[in-house]
Amino acid sequence: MRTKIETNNVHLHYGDFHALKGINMQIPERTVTALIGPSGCGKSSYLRLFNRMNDLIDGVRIDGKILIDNTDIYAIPQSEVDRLRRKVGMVFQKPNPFPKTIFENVAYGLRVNGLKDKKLIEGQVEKALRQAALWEEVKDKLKKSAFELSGGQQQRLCIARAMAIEPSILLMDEPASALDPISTGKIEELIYELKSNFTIIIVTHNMQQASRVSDYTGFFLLGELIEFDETKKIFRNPEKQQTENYITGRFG
Amino acid sequence: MISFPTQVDRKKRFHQAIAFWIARIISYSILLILFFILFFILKRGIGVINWEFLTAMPSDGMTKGGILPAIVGTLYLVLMSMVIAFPVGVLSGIYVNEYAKEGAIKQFVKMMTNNLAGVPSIVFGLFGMALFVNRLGFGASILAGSLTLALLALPLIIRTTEESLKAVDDTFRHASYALGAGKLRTIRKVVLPIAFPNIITGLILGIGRVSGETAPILFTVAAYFLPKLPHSVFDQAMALPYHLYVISTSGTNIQASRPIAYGTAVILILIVLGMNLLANFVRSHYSRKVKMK
Amino acid sequence: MGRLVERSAEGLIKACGFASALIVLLIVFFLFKEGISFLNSSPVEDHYALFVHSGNPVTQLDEGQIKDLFDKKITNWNQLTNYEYPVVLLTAGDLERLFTPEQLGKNLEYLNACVAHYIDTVPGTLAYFSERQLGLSPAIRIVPVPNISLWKFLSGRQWFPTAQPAAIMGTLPLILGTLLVSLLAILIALPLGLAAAIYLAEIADPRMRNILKPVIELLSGIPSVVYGFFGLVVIVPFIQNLFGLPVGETALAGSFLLAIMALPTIITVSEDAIRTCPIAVKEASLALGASHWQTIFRVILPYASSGITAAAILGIGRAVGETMAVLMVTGNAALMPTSLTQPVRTIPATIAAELGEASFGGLHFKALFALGCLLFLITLVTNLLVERTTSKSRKS
Amino acid sequence: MLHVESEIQELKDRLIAMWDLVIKQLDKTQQALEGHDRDLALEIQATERRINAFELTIDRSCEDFIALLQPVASDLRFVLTALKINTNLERIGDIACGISEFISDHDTEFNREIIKHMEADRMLTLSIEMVKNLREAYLLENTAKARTVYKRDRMLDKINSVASFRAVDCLEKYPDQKRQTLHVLSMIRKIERIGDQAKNIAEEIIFYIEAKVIKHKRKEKDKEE
Repeated sequence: MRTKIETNNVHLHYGDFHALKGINMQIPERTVTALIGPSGCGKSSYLRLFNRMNDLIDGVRIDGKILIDNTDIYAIPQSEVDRLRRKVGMVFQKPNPFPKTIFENVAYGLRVNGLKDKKLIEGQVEKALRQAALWEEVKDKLKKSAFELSGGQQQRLCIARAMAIEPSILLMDEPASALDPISTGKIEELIYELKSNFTIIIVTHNMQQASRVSDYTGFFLLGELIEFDETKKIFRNPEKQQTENYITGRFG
Repeated sequence: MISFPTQVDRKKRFHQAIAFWIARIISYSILLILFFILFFILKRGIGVINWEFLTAMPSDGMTKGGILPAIVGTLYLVLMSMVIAFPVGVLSGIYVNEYAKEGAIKQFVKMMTNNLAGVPSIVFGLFGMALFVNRLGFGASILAGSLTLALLALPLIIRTTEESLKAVDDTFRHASYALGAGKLRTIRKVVLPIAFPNIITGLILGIGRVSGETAPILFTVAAYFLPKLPHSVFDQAMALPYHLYVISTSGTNIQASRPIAYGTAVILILIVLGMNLLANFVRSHYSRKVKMK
Repeated sequence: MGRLVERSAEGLIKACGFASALIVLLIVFFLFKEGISFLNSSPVEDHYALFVHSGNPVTQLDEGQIKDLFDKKITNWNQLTNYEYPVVLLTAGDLERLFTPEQLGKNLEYLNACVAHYIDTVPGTLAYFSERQLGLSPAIRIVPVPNISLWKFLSGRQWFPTAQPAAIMGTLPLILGTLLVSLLAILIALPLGLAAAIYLAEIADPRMRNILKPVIELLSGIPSVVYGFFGLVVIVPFIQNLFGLPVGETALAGSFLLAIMALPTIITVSEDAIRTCPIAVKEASLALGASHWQTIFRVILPYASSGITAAAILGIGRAVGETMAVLMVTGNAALMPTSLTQPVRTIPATIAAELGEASFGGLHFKALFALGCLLFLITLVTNLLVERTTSKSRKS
Repeated sequence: MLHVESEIQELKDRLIAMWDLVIKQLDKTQQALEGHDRDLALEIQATERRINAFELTIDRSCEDFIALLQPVASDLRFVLTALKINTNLERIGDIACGISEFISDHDTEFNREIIKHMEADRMLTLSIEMVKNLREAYLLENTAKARTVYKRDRMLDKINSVASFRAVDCLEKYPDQKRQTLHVLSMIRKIERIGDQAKNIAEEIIFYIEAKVIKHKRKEKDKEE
């Protein structure tokens, strides 16, 4: 399998705080990688490196190399960041639809990136909604406000929104933590379906979720990547004692 | 695969630069206008202010002399209105936040105090004139004016109190109840001390607001020209904002009294500035104290 | 003992809470008591009436016709009815000219007869006298003057509250003047304030914001009379020179000044609204490749729209109620506004300017209270609108 | 199809494949016994290694299923059942292999009379029917079909219980073929164990489908039937 994302000795500082300490990881294409670990371990910060979301925070310093498709994404000029973000979609912890109609939510990424062709946009919106397994539920109310959807539907809408601009990578920051079990199940099913088209990285607090949906799992602790391996290996027989303690709930 | 227009990112950046510069320029212009107002008045008025200006009676048809009666009148009005409004306002705030149960009564009191806050000051003036000046027979007097101004300050104080109390975490209350303290005791010993700095801040801002109000005192206290100090609360009095209004629009010699007008305006600005600074000081002083605990 | 103190303290707190609420009702009661009694009262002073020749077919005269008659704009009755006589006015002031003191009698006891005789001989006479002084006689009759109706009060195009013998109280010019000045002020202030709010909330770096915020707070605290003074010495001459007007006190000056005064409120409320947009929503937009500006314009502003609407309504409400500044710079001519460079008069300015002159309990006094009612209703409506817009946004 | 469902289907398919393999082994054993086909017997023994490997992969799949998907309720019963059926099938495979060893050990053909008298061939047929029925029952989730094995198991038990008496008969009747007789007896003992394994599988299937534990309640159950 081709390597999609590669990080070499990545360090991240927020001011004086050393948030990530020399992370090395190679993520193959079209797989699901789960990042697990206790709160504040740096997994979310790590995820946000891939679409340069950390740029928005003051006092951030990043060392090391992060390669996506063999390009160092921190060596590109500022004007290329938008293009990077088109390639790397993101889904957030809580459903965060825009205060627009369902249709416009999904079309947003297309519009802000300069597409005007109405037919093309309609086609992409439908495709994305179908991919997100939401089309059947919303096809009759595309003009309704996105806030009228349930929490789980809103989150799938956000996934559709991210997919509409056809990224090759999907970053998911605890995408189901604010949802009920049924909606969570649907999101997990969706992730499982999507991996045939996308390289997915998912941050999760929920170890069952990590084991259910992912092919690879990385365990973070205090800004370090303790272990990174196939999910089967991590959950059956982890190398490191810390990993074992964490996933068996003996952490502390 | 969809393909995006090639130049789209450059275009986006260009639009952003333009939009941000417009916002920046507008913001600086607003700031400039506001500063211009302040400096325009301060520059012309600051030279007028001296000991005599502050302590002398007006003379020569208010073109010369000082503004002592106006200062004293405003002082009376502020003090009296606050003495009336502060306890009533704080107690009302306590009622709304601590006592009133959810439901019709609380809704009613809240709605009414909210509406009170939106009533234009001239309507307070009308009301004050109808009730205090005429119905209760106080005549145009410091008492009638203070009562009117108190009504005006009331919603401000109620709201500040309410919000300060709301900011006190419920755990403090529960802890106090758990120790066997009653409701009143809890409010007096636990809730109020924590909320107090904010309430005081509200009081100070209320003073700033009341001292500058003109419309409510037009018909309830203000004397056009009264070169003596008031002796009792039933006397008419001059007041700073009304004085400024009068000498800038209908004095005997408007041009000649301009310096006095500038001076009066500066005094009013300084009062507001002082009250703001004081409020900020109180806020930061107490918040540091609370943090240290 | 302790229980008693506690009980009474709680009673006091409750009493204060209710008292504060009741104050609003009290204000409403007093305003409307005076204001409503104004309606359905006669525009002619109490105990006074208009008399004409009993052959005069005119059925009634309204305030406007009376004013035109007394201003000699109507010179012949045929302009009103089919009665071909020139109008001759007769008031108490004319008595000395027309009659000798002997004719009138020592205590005016023959006044009745004199006037009756005069009217009888001059069929076009319109006389204005006290009903007590002038009893009825076969030759003369009273022309009824219709009472002031709510509709007339709101739609009348003239405001002459002190006109004799009948006051004309049409508030339409005042209402339109108020709306014109306030709406224009918001039209100026809203885009500027919004731009500044966007700058403060999204673009400015924190250091700049820490300077700007207290300054804006300070400026919202400066008394309106100071702004009015500034308007008087700066904006008014500026507008006068700019447009080459005879006087600078115009609607435009009022709008400019109100716009400046409304800016701090609009900036503060809009900035708060903009800040309610969750960071995650903002990030979602950026993560889709949108620029910061696109995010502001397409996501954050729609998110804040109800808050911004509330800011605008609040601003209008404040502007409508603003008294002193407007009073000082708008020229206060109670005319139907036709252009921006014309003096106008707003409702609060009318109250402020005229209440001092109105006699207590008189018609004019009551009319000003009716204006107060109007003002109160306008602010009530804006308050309700603000509450509705903000509660709607909270729901979503 | 849900992720977990597709995993279940996959596991099920594997288990059925294992089942088919075991049935094939049993069929071959029957053939080898009838025709005394020593080559076939050797082939059976060779295939046994495949079954063992098969068992390991299914075991591993079950472990993965539990570790990664944390199944509950019917999913959990499914995987636990699969794990046990897997073991039972492997044992049945072992037994088939054991029987085939008796065949390959003998240069000469078995005496038909002895086999007939001791009903070894009938037993083998019965046991193959049991395993086949169970496969059906599992595939169609049909507990009635699964329950048919109890009757056959009782028949096996009956044959088994009289087998030693019949062996004595045969020993007396064919004194020169004592070794053969003893081997047939051993075969019968082994086939009886196929019945036991089949019965276990039936219990697992019923547990999986009806969520009822019927183990160790056999006595009452039997009476009911």
